[in-house]
Amino acid sequence: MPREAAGGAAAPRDPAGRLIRRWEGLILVLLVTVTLWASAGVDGFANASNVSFLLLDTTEIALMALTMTLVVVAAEIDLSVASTLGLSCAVLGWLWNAGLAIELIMPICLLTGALCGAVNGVLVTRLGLPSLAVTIGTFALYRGLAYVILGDQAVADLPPAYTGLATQTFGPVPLATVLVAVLAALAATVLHATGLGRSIFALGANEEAAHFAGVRVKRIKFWLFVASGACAALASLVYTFRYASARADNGVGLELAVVAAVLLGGVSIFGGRGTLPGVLMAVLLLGVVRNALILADVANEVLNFVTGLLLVASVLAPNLGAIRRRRHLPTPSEGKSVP
Amino acid sequence: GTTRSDVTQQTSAPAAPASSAAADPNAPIKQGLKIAFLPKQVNNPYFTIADEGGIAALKEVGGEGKEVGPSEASASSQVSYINTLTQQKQDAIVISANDPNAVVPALKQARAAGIKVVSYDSDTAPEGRDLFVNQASAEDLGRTEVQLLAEQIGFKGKIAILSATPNATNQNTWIEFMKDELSKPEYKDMELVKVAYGNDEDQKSFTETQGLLRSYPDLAGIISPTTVGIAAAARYLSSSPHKGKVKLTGLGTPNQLRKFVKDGTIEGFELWNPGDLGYLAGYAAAALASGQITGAEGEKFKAGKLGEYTIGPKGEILLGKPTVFTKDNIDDFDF
Amino acid sequence: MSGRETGLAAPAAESAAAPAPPPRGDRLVSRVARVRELGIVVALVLLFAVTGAVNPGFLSPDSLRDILLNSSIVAVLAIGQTLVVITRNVDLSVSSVVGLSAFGGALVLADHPGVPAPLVIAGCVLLGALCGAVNGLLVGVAAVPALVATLGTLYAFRGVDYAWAGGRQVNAADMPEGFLALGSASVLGLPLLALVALAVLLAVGWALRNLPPGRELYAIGSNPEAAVLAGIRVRRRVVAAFVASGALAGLAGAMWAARFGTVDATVATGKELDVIAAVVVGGVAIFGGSGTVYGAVLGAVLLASISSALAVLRVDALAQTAINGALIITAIVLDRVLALRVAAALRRRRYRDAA
Amino acid sequence: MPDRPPVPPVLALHRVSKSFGAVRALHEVSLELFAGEAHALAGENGAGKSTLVKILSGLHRPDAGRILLDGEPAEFHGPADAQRAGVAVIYQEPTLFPDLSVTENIFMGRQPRARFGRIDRPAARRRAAALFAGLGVQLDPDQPARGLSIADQQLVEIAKALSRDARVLIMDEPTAALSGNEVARLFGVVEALRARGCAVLFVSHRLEEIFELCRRVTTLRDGAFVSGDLIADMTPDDLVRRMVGREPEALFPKLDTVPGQVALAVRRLTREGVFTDVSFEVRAGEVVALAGLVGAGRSEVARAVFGVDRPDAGRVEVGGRRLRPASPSAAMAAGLALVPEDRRQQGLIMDLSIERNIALAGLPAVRRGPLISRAAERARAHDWAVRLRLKFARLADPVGVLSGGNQQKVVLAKWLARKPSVLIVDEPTRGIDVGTKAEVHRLLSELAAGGVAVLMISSELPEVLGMADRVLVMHEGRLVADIPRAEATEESVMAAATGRGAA
Ligand SMILES: Nc1ncnc2c1ncn2[C@@H]1O[C@H](COP(=O)(O)OP(=O)(O)OP(=O)(O)O)[C@@H](O)[C@H]1O
Ligand SMILES: Nc1ncnc2c1ncn2[C@@H]1O[C@H](COP(=O)(O)OP(=O)(O)OP(=O)(O)O)[C@@H](O)[C@H]1O
Ligand SMILES: [Mg+2]
Ligand SMILES: [Mg+2]
Repeated sequence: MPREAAGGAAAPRDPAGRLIRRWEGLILVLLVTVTLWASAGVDGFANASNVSFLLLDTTEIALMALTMTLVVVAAEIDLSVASTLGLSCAVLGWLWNAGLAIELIMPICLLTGALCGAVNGVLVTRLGLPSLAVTIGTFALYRGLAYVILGDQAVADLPPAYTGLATQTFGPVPLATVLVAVLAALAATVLHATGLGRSIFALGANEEAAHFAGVRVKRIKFWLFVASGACAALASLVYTFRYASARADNGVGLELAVVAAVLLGGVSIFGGRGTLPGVLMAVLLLGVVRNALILADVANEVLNFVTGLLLVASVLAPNLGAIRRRRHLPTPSEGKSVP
Repeated sequence: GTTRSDVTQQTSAPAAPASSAAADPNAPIKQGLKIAFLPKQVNNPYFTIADEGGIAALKEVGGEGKEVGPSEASASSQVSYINTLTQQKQDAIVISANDPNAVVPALKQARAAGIKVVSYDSDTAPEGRDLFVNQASAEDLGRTEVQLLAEQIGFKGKIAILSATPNATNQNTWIEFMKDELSKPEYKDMELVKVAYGNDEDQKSFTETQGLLRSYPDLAGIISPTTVGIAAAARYLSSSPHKGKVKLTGLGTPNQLRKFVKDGTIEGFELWNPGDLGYLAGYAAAALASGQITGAEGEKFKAGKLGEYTIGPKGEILLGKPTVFTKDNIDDFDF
Repeated sequence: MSGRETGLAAPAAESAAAPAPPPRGDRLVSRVARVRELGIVVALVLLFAVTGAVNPGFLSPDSLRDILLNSSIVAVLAIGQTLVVITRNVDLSVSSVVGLSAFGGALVLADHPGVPAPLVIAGCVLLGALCGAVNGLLVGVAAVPALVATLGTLYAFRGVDYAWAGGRQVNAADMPEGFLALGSASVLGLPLLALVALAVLLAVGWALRNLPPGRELYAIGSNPEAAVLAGIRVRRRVVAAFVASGALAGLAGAMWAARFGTVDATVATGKELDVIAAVVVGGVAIFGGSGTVYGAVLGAVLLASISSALAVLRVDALAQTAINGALIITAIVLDRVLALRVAAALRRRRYRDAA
Repeated sequence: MPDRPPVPPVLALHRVSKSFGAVRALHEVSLELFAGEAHALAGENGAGKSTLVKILSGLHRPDAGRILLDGEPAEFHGPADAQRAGVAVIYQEPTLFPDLSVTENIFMGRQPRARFGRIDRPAARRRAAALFAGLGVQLDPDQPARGLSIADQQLVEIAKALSRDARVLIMDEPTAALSGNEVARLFGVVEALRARGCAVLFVSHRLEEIFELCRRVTTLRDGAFVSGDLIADMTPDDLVRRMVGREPEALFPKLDTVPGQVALAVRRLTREGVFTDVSFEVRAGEVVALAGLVGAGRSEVARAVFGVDRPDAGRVEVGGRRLRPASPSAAMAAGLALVPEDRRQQGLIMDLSIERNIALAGLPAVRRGPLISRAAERARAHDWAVRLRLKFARLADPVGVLSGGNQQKVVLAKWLARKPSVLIVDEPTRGIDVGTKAEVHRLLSELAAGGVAVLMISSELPEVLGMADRVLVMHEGRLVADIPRAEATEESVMAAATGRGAA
């Protein structure tokens, strides 16, 4: 939705773009402020073990948010990630019970996740279905399959070597966070410094024009969904080993947390805008706020409220500026709101 | 590679934590103990009552108790709370585990930091806690519920179970004992046709009850070993033609079910007193944190108004026999 | 959404002056347009036939009554959701609004037994409308994308609910009998709640079809730019759609309290996806502009019937979620394939006419 | 002005200006519409006609100047205000609701009511049928608008406007998609309205229509008022001169080249319902124009050749090798480039910076290892920005802030930077100011001279005649003529384009 440059020649730069950039700055400021406040004012916040708890707690959301960022920048959405995580957990538990070696099970889980993503991808790109509708369907389907596969069992006798790895820390930094950091660096490089990344931004902002420029829109979208599924499966491995428990209901409800983090990180739900550092900061911000508020014995209900407020504010803030500045009638393209 | 059989071999070695210090039965209860109750979920009336009991116990011994916890009953959210409680350097954590295994790594870290862990209501894996305050032996509960229902239906007919979530530990153990009890010859005319899951959600339990009666019109009785489930089932039955014909028993609180006992939907159900459960867990935690006990079998401690308790095998303390509530005695209870 | 939606245009054909008989293709189109709802009806009939054959108890009046009762709350929510989805928006916060209003209503009834039930119900509806207004202002006026706004309020409203409840649960025993009776009462053999849903359905369905504001909602979702050009007050209508959705969610909250009797802060958690699923299965296009409340309600009934049927057919409880998901996907895929076929047929027909 | 009617104009613009960012769409334009008079608005593409229409319809608000209603200043806050003032508008682009029926499309926002505020469907249906009967068209009022041809959509738009019984009827190229028959009927209806006292504003690129229908003409050039004349005092040539401002020949410097090998061959390409059996060749060094009326299917052919759309039959060969269908990336690999007609939707990504837009069509070229080299990206953009004399502040600015002509230059830069061997340009100069237009023409000529095969789609006849070595003419989705430069005249091309020429 290209907005008319309102300021004429005097303000040549796109105000919306600047605001987005400023919003990421704001997240950073907020993150630093909250962290400082918590370090000073909340007992038990600023020490190595709490920091590692905090980081560990954000691992799965961070992992899924990485690919979710790419998917949302491409103007799609994947609501099935948490169910994919659950399905992958179930597969892990099932195969483990069947006596397979864990080293073999892990790649199978990743494949399962990728397959889940591929199904979403095919439905979205080949049939042209809206991803919101598709992934609401697979959200139920994958979770249901998890129950079918593992039923009511909780598989807990997982190898200590691996469960230990999941909670292993180097100083305050958990091993899982190192994994997140490596993948985040990879994803950020892909999104912000490669041709593929440029193409993702392009097709998210204007699919038709990207198609005209030779961007393989469908192929890229398909692989983004596959990556999203694989990343959810990776998150499932961390989740399973971290809690030493493979169950069909692992990670219920995480999808909304992931989407919330991505949107809070300044990614436009209409695609074409957003940065990975912004999303990572948002994941951290939500983690820190949560951790600090719980430590400060603030009731659970306030947490939900704060999350919602942060989310709405993140989109409202730049919009309020735009509304104030709006001189023309809303051009119809501005009113276009795709759910 | 690492397979399941490798792991079972490894873990067959005893992993029980060696008590670091010897118990000093005469040690006084420390003043100003900070003890946190971490229920499966907050906003759940059963746990609200239990934790109030626990907090009252702490007050009696000059300590301070609080209730914290997630608003939805999931394993992962409990772990965050264990971690923060560890940071807050509580003296003890009293927990009812959503997933007996998922909380263990976090609990181990808490214990490594010198925090005593007592589980109540729903146990964790043994390596995660020092003590388990058992509301009633699983065997007792499972068997008595079958006995209760059998008497109501005259040892004859199809029965079903309406449980909580498919993964609920205590319910699943109880159900095992129910099945075992049912295999005895005196129940040869009774048939367990289905285990349904209401997920401890009121609405789901309600609809599941409907479904049971629809698919088994000749159902004679339902056992619902969960407070949410039995209340929902009672509500459905009381407004349906099956009222009084299909017998219902299980675990519930008197306040929730008083109405249905009086209107004849339920003849009798059982429960321990959740307030006492929390109260006992509070005392046990205080005794642990003060060094009176270490969790070894045979140690004794005093639990205020409930009297003296002895730690049983595997670090378990048994609260006592559950009470059976009928219309004759239900008005004597208020919880 | 490129210009393609406005139709693939054929070269202006001189032969159009020698007109091809339009009715045939048109009848095809309108027939297909109706098939969507017809499809659900067929699916419903099939479901009932098969399930009834296996277990005749499924067709008993009692059983049908239960299915109606089970679907009525989701049906009311689906009606509200349809109003929003038609305008090319979405309301994820409905479940939290239901929770909030159910708890609010139950609390008033429990603590102030003197307050008459109709007043409490009106209060629930008002509370819901208020929440809807918050959504509507965020989306319609502040131009926050609906998905973001209502995801935010999903959390926020639920937070308010938790804070308000503070761990409290209102039990059936705490509420007046008269109110609870509404939840299980029957009129002429039909459950009262189902009749409420039916009344809402008929009223909204009628208004959407026959009143100008109703048609304008379709216009907005069908082509927002053209809606502005046609002089429709787009913002006002979008806000109104959200308010209506909120009000219906409030009503659903009151229904919930009456039906289930036990109310705490977690009421209806996660229901939003069920509601959207019902709407999508009911043939309401997620990108707006088409679909009816009748379809959405049929979708809700179908989903409820599937659950009941799976229970009656003694399908493992654990497989139900998966089957539900598979059916949702099947429904939207079928819908899409159908639409593609029609588009292709139209293009070819025009080609033949032009030739 | 001669014989001005004594009453004030029904609707008038007084020194109205409107800018979109840096693009000055209208500058101090005045216009008066009188009751019972048909007024034409003429001007090149991008002259500001549609902007003027949108101001009159309340869709845009003028930056300066006034709107006068019956001589009184009025302010339109939105289309609804203008409609209440009795202004009915047919926009250049049909704006229908695809999901609603034709009848509903016509009456949306002001449906006839029965009791209880109900919409009176039978009445609406009757009125729609009557309107179509008046226009002499066969359209089912109950048919959904989705799937209507452009011509039918345009007819619905016309019916919509006529149904308003407006005091002022504004028509922005209503006839672009219509055949002579419908145009005659339309004119009949409009004539009747006019006779009843309705003021009419008519925009069209078909000069004969202007001369047939209108009494007065206002000419715009690059957003500025050029002149207002009585049609009776003018010849078509006068009007063209007023629109263009100078003699066409001066504008298009065509370099002579010797055509080489066949670079692009299109064989029996068909896309059902859009175009049929299209075959032609373009040689290296040749500029071939593809002419035809709007909607003749020229852009569709270009899209299919480039692989944006999948053809139903036929093949495309580049340099003798068959191209994989429906794959723009394959076409690009074979050396094809397409400058699409709609730069806002198809050519550019408005939120992306100038340099990234230019790099998008040639990402491999700006790569160093797996990563994009920002330096290479900027260098590529900078080279072409200089060559095309792009006016910009910074290359990192979003392309959306550029003026229309400069945006078009960015699209050209994006594709020229690939150094294509076959260049398809679709309306390359649409919305471009006169100076830039000459630059683009010079560039195309130079490219052809350098051996590039150029296929140029253009609606501007002078551009076609000035630039092309050969003119292919399309009519109703078929290629109907192949006219060499020597024989290409306005008459021969128009005759073929309207289907009256030799096949
Ligand atoms: N919404 C807009 N934002 C920015 N620029 C615009 C907008 N609408 C029009 N313009 C620009 O204003 C100028 C005038 O456009 P307008 O549509 O009025 O031309 P026109 O005379 O109608 O042309 P045509 O004959 O092609 O229809 C053009 O340069 C165009 O690019
Ligand atoms: N993206 C699209 N979606 C739907 N219809 C389209 C699209 N592009 C073109 N059309 C329609 O297809 C028909 C052929 O159009 P095309 O653009 O090929 O004609 P043209 O001869 O190039 O005319 P123009 O001068 O408008 O470019 C037209 O009626 C046009 O409106
Ligand atoms: Mg125009
Ligand atoms: Mg074209």
